[in-house]
Amino acid sequence: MILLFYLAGAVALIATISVIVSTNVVHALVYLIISLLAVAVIFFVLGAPFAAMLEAIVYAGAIMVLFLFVMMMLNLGQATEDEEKAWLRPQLWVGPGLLILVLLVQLVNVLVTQQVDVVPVEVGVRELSVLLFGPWLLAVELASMLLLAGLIAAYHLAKK
Amino acid sequence: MLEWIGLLPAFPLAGFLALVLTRGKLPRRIAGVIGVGSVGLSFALAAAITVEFLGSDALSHTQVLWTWMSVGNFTPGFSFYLDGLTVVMLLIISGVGFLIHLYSTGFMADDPGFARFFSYMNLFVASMLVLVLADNLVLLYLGWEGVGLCSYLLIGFWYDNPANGYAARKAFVVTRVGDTSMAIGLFLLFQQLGTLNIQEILTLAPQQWSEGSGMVVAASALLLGGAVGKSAQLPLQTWLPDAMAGPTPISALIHAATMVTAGVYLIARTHVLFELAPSVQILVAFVGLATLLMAGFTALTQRDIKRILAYSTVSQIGYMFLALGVGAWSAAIFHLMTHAFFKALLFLAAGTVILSLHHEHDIFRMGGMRKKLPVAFWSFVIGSAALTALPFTSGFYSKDAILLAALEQPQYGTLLWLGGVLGAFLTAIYSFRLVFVAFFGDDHTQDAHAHHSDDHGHDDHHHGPVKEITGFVMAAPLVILGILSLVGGFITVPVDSVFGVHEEHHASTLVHGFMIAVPIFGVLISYLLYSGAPQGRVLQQWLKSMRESAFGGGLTRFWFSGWGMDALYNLLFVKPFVALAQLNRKDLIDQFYGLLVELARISNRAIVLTQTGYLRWYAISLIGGLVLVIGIGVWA
Amino acid sequence: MIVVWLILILMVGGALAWVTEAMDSRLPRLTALIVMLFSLIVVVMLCMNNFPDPLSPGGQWLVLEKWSWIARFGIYLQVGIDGLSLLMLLLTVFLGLMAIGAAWHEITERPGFFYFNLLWTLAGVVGVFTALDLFLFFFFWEVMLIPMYLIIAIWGHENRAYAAMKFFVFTQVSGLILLLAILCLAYFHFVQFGRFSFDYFELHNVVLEGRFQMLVMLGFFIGFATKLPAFPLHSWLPDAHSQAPTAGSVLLAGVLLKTGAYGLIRFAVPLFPEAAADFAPVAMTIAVIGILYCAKLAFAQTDIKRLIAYTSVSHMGFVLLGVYAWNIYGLQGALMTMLAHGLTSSALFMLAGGLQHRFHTRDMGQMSGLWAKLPKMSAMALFFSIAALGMPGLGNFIGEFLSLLGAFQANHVAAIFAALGLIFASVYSLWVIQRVFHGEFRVPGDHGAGHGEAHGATAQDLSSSEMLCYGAMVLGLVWMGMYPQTFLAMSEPTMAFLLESLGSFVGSVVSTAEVLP
Amino acid sequence: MPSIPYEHGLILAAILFVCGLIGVLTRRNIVFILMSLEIMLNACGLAFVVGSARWGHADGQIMFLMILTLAAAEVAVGLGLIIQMYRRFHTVDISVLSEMKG
Repeated sequence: MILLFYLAGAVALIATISVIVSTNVVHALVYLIISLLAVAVIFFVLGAPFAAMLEAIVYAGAIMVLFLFVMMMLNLGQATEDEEKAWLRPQLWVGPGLLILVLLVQLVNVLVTQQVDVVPVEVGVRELSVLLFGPWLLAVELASMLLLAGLIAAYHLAKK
Repeated sequence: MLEWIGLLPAFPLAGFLALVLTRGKLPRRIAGVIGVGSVGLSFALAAAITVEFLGSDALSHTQVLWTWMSVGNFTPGFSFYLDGLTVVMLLIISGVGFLIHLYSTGFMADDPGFARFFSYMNLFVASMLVLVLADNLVLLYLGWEGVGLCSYLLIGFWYDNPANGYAARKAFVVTRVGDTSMAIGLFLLFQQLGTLNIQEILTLAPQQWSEGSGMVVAASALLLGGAVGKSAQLPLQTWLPDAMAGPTPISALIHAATMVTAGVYLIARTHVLFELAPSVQILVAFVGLATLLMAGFTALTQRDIKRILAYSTVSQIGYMFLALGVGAWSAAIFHLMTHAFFKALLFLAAGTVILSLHHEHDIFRMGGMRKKLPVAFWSFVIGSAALTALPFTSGFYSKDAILLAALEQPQYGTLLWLGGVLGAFLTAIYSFRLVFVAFFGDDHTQDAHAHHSDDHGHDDHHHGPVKEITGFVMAAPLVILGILSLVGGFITVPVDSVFGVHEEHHASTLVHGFMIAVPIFGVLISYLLYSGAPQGRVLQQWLKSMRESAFGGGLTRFWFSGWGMDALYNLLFVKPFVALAQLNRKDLIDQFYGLLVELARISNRAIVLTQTGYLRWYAISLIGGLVLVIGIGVWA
Repeated sequence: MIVVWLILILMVGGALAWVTEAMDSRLPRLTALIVMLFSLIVVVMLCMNNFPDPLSPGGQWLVLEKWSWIARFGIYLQVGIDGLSLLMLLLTVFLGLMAIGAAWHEITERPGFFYFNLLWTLAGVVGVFTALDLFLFFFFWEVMLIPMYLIIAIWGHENRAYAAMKFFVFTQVSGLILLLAILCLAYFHFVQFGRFSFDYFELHNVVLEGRFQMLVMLGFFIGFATKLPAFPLHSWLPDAHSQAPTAGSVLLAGVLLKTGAYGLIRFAVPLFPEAAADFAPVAMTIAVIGILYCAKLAFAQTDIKRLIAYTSVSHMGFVLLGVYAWNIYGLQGALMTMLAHGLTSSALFMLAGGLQHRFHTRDMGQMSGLWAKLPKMSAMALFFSIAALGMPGLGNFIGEFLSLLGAFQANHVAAIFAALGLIFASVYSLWVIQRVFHGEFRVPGDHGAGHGEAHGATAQDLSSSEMLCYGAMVLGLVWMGMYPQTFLAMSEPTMAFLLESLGSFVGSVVSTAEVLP
Repeated sequence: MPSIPYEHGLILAAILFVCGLIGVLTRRNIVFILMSLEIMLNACGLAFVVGSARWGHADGQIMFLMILTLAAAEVAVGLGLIIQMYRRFHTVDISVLSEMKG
């Protein structure tokens, strides 16, 4: 299991880096799907099968497909790809890269202070549902409102 | 009758309201009847009240109309107080006022602002009556300011000429300086005595203050400030000569007979305070003396018929102040009365001259009017005789009383007396100079007009033939005032009970003789100098050479300008004030706030530079901030 | 309930005016007029009432009501009317009526919203004059600001955005300082008595240390002095006045400035008697500087509305002087000055507005000699200028005289210097008359022959409805000048109570301090 | 079940998050920026699930669900914006949209 965790982690990391350095949108999207699926595996390993399922279905499935459709609508061709290559100059990366390195160091510094091992306990769909529609009901309602708002906004924005 | 005292100012006030509310729509005849009639009613009532009051044994009568305001201990009433002094003032104001109103119906007959003129006149009479009737100083102040307002309105009556407006404003502002001093005096009196009722003040003051104590000196000095402003005495005399811009009946009523003597009335009314402050009282005498001499010298050099009379008014009020200053209260009031008669007469006669000569003011463009304007001529002769105090005219008795009282002043008696006599001598010269230049000699009316002083602002300078304009309404007041100027000296003013003393002055025959001789000598000199008589050729030559010499010319110009007081005040007060006002027109404080705004704007421009519009930049700033905050959290 | 009704009438009336605009553009002004007339009747009826028992403690309150609002923080809907409030209400509704008269023909653009703002401003003012809970007071303080801001910003003249913003920033910043001071007071009530309170009467019991009391008092003072306005916080006023539409100027000068003075009398001094006493010489100095400085500024202006605005500041200096003299003469004088100045300055602004309406300029240099063509208007201008310079027999004199009389008792020097303001007042008042109404007839556009004549000929003198407005104000001023007792008697119990309670309060401080640990 | 070091999961989440951040900061193509945002959101979700596992509690997962919803809504709106932008400017270069500067 541990092996699976590290393996999936490595896949997720490599796929993610590929996303941000890729010049082709569709390639990048495929790498992103791989990264998401890898994370889904990690969820599974961590004892959250429901989350893993949702990650695979909603994230990697629905959302990424949405991306794909939009890419098709935009129909970005070779010109865009050349442009991307021109934009990906190393000197652009230096400043943000350094800053973010500092951030990463800070984050890791914060995170490694506690040495606790996790023994994954599987949380089933049933428990989750009880929680969701129990104490978290208000959050669910809010989420539904958010989705509705997103729906309406997207409809308006994409309209001609 | 006495309880109808409230109606005295009510009649003219009603006249004012009637004329104002109809806004000049009334026919002239009716407007005139309202204007004159209301004052006439006041006079009739005043006469009746006088008869009743003098017939009774009462020393005073108080009539409370209503409580004006009641705040704490401060409860001035709208209440009138009648005693001998009030009675004299009432008769002068309503009587002379009535005559001048009557005269005005003729003088102003062709003026488009006929009704407006009479409305202001009526308001003036009402205010003046309130002034003299008031039983407390606040109500007196109401009348005091009211007459000042009417004076302003009437000086600027012909408003389309900015010069008149300037004169009017000058009159108001300069007297307001005095009024403010008086107001402060009122505050001081109230704070110290807790009342502003005049009679109470007069009773309380001697109990509260010892003679010459600081408070009473301050209070009486402040009141003197008010009196000096209103009565055009040094150092606030500059407004009166300019006030001649108003129609001539105004000059007669307001700037000769009544309003300008309000200062004299005020000091006489509050005489107890001045008696308690001998230093201020002697100051009053010296103010009067200085003013009468200064104005006398100035009058010698004036060319404008009305300005000569104006300076003579200033000078005569100087005599009244001199009288007040030496404690000759009733002499002052007596002179006030006779002066009202003869000065009103002189002004009205001058009005006739001016009107007949198509608004000519310069006496050197008149000449030989003796035959053409007989009524005016005789009026002038009588008036000038009384003004000069020739024997047996009214002015003789009043001025005599003042000079004798001055002589009796223990400390400075001789000095004051000599000054007064010198003033009398000057009076004789300048008043008969006017008579001789304007009415004798050759006719100069057709001389080329190098400049003209025209108080109408009308541009009709085609001089028609000279014809005296005297209807009944204009001649009758002249005749009555002429008679009064002659015999007014035999009237006794019933004021002894008010001042608590009966004044009688005795002097040696030598002094008397001297005082009779001086004016006559003055008239003689004036005759030799100005009538063009051959006997006076030497003197005339001397005067001419004096005028042409550098010193004499400079002195003439200095006197002509009223001793340079106008220029001085201009330099000291007006110019700095205007300059300061113009300098700070934009308001320094506002500019300070403007500076704050500018500072905010500059910092805004600096901060705006960070707002590039690039998403990346914002994200980086965000992360930078995040790193900073975490950094502080982790390592600090 | 009557106070609530009064405020509700105004607010609902305002909303109604806004709504009815859709039907007919003349309906809003009619609605506003009816509402104002109704309010006037209500207030006049209140005036007819006798005070329950002016001599007993608390007896000076004609109306005193209290409902719970936000009880947790000690906030109540507490309103009261005493003589002082009542006179201010009378002034408010009367000038509200005049403002509607001034706006009648002038406002043609979005009239519904205009009258809405007008009535809401008035509602706020009524609230300010009646609120006895400081939180409620501050609420109404803000309610009257925002509609006024809109009135200037939407219907103002050429430089309205600047003026409106300046007005808003000044009043809002000072308002926040006031709020801070109020909260301080409420907090210290919590510290000393264990609960929050905004109750006017309860806050009297709060004891503050000397220096701190001075700070909190200064918070109140700045809040009110900006509104008054006192030197050197006056700089918003000339801009706001010159840019506001006539009705706005009328409300600003006539009513809104008085809220500052009212606040000083009602709150700033009675709540902090010791600090106020210490501060009095400073306040009186400020007043004197304001009187003289702004009189001098007024003289230098060419814009007639700016000139009147500066004279307002100068006159309000007398109010400040009277209040900080803190004796019966000063207080009653301040009150009379407020009432009389409300009428004169409103009338003068209406006249200036009338001039601008007729000649499309406020520059005095461009017109002169109007008396020849507009005699009625000129006569009115003359009357109100004379009133403004403090002619005895008219209301302003009573106010200024009593203020100075009171001030003289408290501080000789200040009173003497302030009295010099009387001279300056005559200088600038007569200057206006001379420049605009006297001299030779000339109006803007008077370049070619005949053109100006035609222009002048088209200018109408005052209509009969305008004369009615001015006539009412003339009568008011004469009434105040000849028989001020009507008004003085109404405010007498309140002022006496304030003075007396202040005395007793100074004594009670000691006892309260002893009780507290 | 063998244990997984809790902080390793979190470090992974942090690295993923930082990768997304680099993408946001350096890319000019708005589509890539949106994808990078998705990466960041996903990393957050991972952190929540790790936390959930660490405490043996389901609340973290519920938070993940919320993030999921948020991501869905965000993507819908964001893609709508991209379409709109492409229609107006015929480019996906974010630098074009720099009108809103001071």
